[in-house]
Amino acid sequence: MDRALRSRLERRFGDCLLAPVAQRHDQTEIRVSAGDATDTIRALHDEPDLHFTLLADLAGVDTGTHMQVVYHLWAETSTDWLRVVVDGLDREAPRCPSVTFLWKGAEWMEREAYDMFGIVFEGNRDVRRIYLPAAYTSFPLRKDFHLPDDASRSPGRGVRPMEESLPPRDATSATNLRRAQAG
Amino acid sequence: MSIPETIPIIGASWDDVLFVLFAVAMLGSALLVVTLRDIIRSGVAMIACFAALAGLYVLLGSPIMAATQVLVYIGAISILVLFAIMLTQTKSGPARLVFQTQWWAAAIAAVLLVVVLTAVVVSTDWGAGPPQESTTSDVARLLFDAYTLPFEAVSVLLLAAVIGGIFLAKRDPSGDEAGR
Amino acid sequence: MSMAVVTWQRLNVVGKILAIAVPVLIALGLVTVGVAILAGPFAIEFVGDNVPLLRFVAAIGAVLLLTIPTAFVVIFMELKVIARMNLRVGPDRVGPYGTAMSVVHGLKFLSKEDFAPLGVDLQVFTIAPVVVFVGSVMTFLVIPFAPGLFGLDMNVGVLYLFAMGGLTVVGLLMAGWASFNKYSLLGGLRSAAQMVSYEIPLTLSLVGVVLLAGTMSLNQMVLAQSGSIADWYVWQQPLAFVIFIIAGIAEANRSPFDLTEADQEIVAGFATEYSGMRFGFFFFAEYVNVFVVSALIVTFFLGGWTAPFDWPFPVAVAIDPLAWGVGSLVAILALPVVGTLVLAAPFWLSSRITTLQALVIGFILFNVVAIGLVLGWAFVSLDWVSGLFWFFAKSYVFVFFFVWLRGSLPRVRIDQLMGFAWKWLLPAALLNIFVTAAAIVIVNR
Amino acid sequence: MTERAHRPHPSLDDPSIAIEDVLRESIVDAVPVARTEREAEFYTLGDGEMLLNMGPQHPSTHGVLRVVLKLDGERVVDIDPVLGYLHRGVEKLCENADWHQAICYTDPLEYVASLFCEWAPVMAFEKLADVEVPRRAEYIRVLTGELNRIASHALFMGWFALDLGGLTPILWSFIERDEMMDMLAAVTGQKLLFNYFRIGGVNGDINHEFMSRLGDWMSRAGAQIEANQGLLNENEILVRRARGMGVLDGETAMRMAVTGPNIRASGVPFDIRRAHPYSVYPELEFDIPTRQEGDSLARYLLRADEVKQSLRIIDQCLHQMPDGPVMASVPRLIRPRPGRAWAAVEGPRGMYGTYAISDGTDQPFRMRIHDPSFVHLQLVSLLTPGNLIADTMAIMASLDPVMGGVDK
Repeated sequence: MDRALRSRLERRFGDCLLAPVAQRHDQTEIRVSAGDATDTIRALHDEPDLHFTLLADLAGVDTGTHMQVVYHLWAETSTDWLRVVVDGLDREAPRCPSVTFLWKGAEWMEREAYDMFGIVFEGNRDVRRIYLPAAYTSFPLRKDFHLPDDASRSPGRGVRPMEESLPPRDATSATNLRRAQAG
Repeated sequence: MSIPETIPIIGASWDDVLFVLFAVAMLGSALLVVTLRDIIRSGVAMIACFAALAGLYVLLGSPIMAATQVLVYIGAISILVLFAIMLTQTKSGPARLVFQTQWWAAAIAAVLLVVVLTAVVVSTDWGAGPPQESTTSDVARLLFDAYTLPFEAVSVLLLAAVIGGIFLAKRDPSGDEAGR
Repeated sequence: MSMAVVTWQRLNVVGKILAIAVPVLIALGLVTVGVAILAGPFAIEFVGDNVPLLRFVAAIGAVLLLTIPTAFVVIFMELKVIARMNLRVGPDRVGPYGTAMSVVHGLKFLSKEDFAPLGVDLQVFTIAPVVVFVGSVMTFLVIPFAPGLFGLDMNVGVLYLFAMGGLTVVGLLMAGWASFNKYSLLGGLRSAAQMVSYEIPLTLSLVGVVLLAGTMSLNQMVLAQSGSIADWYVWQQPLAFVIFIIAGIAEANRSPFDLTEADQEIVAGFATEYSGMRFGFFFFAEYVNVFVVSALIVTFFLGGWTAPFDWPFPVAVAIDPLAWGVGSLVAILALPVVGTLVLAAPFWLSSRITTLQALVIGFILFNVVAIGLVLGWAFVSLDWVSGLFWFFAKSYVFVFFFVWLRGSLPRVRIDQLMGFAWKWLLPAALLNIFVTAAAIVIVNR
Repeated sequence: MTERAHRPHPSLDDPSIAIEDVLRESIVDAVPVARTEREAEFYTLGDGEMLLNMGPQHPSTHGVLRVVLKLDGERVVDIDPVLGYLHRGVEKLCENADWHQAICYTDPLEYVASLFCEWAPVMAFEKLADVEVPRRAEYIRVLTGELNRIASHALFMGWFALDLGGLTPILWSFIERDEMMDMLAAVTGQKLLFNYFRIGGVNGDINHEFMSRLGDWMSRAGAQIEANQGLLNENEILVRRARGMGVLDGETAMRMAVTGPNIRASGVPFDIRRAHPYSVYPELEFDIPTRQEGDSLARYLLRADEVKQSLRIIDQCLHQMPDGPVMASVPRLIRPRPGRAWAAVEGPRGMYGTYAISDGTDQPFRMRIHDPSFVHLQLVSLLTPGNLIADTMAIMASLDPVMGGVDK
């Protein structure tokens, strides 16, 4: 735990932190709102006594009530990983400023967060789905997306929804079903 | 019993028959070159035309001309023509030639060509003797003895053409990364 | 009637086959003899009067047939040698040591569906492999395999070779265009650019040899090098030798210059859309080309079929069985039996082998010995056999060299390839011509 | 009933579609409707440019990557990688498994170096559950991990040569790698996906077979690796094709969030083993090799240097390894108190990280997996434009992406 980093962070960002600086093991965590995110991260990257030059990770999180974007940063000036949580994004239309102006390499990570959570990153010029097909409509890592065969959480508990669309028992192949539907 | 000099029923000699075959192949493929709608097929027909011409050279007793014909015209020139067509034509563009845009100019040129060719054919003395075997050394002797000056003049002309081609094709040096 | 049916039904399978085959064979034999008696004199006369024509036809047939085993051997070498270099085993199931693997490859191509994708230009697509195959097979026609064993002794043989080499490019370009695939198109364009560029140093590097030999006939060139190893042109034309090898590899589209089918870049180049026997033709042509380039290196620079030292043969071993008398002939007839028994004896004496096995081993050994003796006799007393031996021995050294290169080198890039041809090989070839011509003038003065 | 489902050509289904139409459709490059600014820019073709689709079935895309190349002749103008052909939704699967089960889902992410894929989540979970790992287990983790790093780098060198057209090195390096895989199989029980690291230690102590194989291999490893590299490092063609290709400077590398050998080849000595020490790496003595050139050749040679350092580490591990248990006492079913933890390890490709959130239940609430291949693949579109198609392979191979990790 890097106590000096904690005091530095409190001194610098004291008024825009949503929660007190949390420290556990080798990690220091700060929470900011989406409006302060750009300034905070730019300051963390640029200011010489912070100088968090390396973006270790960018993750989206769905807490069930709102969305978060979590950055993990590394700096030579500290022995801790710095975790920046951009908190309180609206679940219906999550929007977050992009950090691609600092780390161009965040582009794909932001695309992935969009693909999985639907978080739109403003300033990223290539926010489109990265893994899933373009015609896909849902965001699978959201908490209200249940796997089709997840019996314990599915709305139709105990029923495997994928089986419902199968043809009646006397039909032997999907072809017959199609033919029956057509004629 | 050796094979007769002439074909038994028709009475024509083998050479003549071969000549007619090659000539028909050559003229036919030449016609295909100008009538086919697909430009690549035209190119292939052109190669067939050159090949038939090489066959005619063999019949005339000049294998060196035939080999050179195949080497230069099929192996190099046709390839470059096809190469250029493939480079400039994209599959998304019009795949077929647009004909009949300058038909009157073409007609005039064709008529002129016919007149010139007729004049040449009529005025030439065709009473040449039987074809002679021309060997490599004969050709070489002619090239480096009697025709040295024209030969060198042609080479200078080709050199100039090459340099001119490079000059025209060369891009702006600032935007040119091909030289790396 | 019923007797015949009953007799027929009593026969077993072998008997039935024999019962049909023997009369047919006898009838065929009679017909053959009759035809030979009736038409034989005319045939002999015809052959005697038309030797050049028939020789030409036979040569073309032999060339076409010869390409098949050649390609099989080269493919097998490629499979096995590269496997050994990769510390693998390679093919080892089909035939002894996997030798029939390439034959099976050929059968596989034959049995595959002849498939043409949607959108190809079908006529051009179909002709292209044929053009490539013809281009590489026709080069066989002028290669002198042994004294007197060549298809055609052309006085413009060198020109003919390169003309046929140029024909290959046409086929590749046609394949690349007709396939309706961008990879194929890139492959075709690459092959055209590469082969047109490398043809120039390849041709120019031979000018020195032509100047030295004073002829363009391949047969005459080999004759000019006959003697011992010191007479080979490789000592007088070392630079041309190196240029010819490098340009020849590029001309045969072999690694490290196999850009036309660089699978890491453009999948299979011009051959991407080909399957079945159409692809087989490309495949065949490629390996025939490998052999042709090796054979040409040997012909131009390493004395062709001539032996590397002053060869005292052919030694005339006078064998005239008619003069030996009846006793000797009977002895010869008995030789197989005696030889088999003698060779089986040591195995029979060893306790672990049964009599039958010993006899089989003895028989095989006798055959090996007999074939070896016959080949040895042919080698010392027939000059074309020893010529063939030396020619193939030298050629396959270079085939091995090509395979070795493929096993050890990465591929060059297209601009490096072109730059190498135009900036290094072409000036070197021109320098070689200049030096050779100057040397000839000085020596002759 | 016996009639088989036969799918005729679409034009036969619908008489209004003529074959000509189908052909015309396939002639014109199917350009999707642009969704973003970047996509619109990419799919706008300039004069003489064409699109070339490469993959997902292509010999040199390291699995099932698909890239769309915008070409001007053979020169690459722009490149757009398309991912997702191997996407399995591992993060979602982990959220539906309990803490122990989640580890084995991460294992096949990067099948070339799977120990590192399990190391990062294991470390994160240990932080969440406040588990103290025995020192012997830490040494074993370092030992097996470095062995796996060498195995991964050996394979990289073979792939690199293969993508440049050399056939032999890949098979030689597979032989080399196979020896290490056999050793790891002796101790972990599996040859590819080890599933060896557990929360609180490792799955079993190293055994005699492992030690005897390792001792045998260590006695000749240095010379053997040198010999294998002799085939490549002194190869003029390989050096000429790799030198000056895809130059990445240190500043850009930082901005592209590059880690691992790729950033060290650009002159930035960033290595998590030193930059943010974990496990017993502070007690071990090793160097962090860097190179200044930042080109494909540097990335290749740097991995060769790293192999030597890994051999040093293995040697020290064998000498310093203490006795003791290899597993802390961790219950079968753990419920870490609510919290968040991030752990990162230095793998053969760069930083493997795991960000885990616990809500106090027996399943991860959210588990984020950071894979270096995913980040590094972005570099392809930065480094390749302006080069030839062949160089695309040289550059992509030198970045060493593994599609299992990229597509999660």
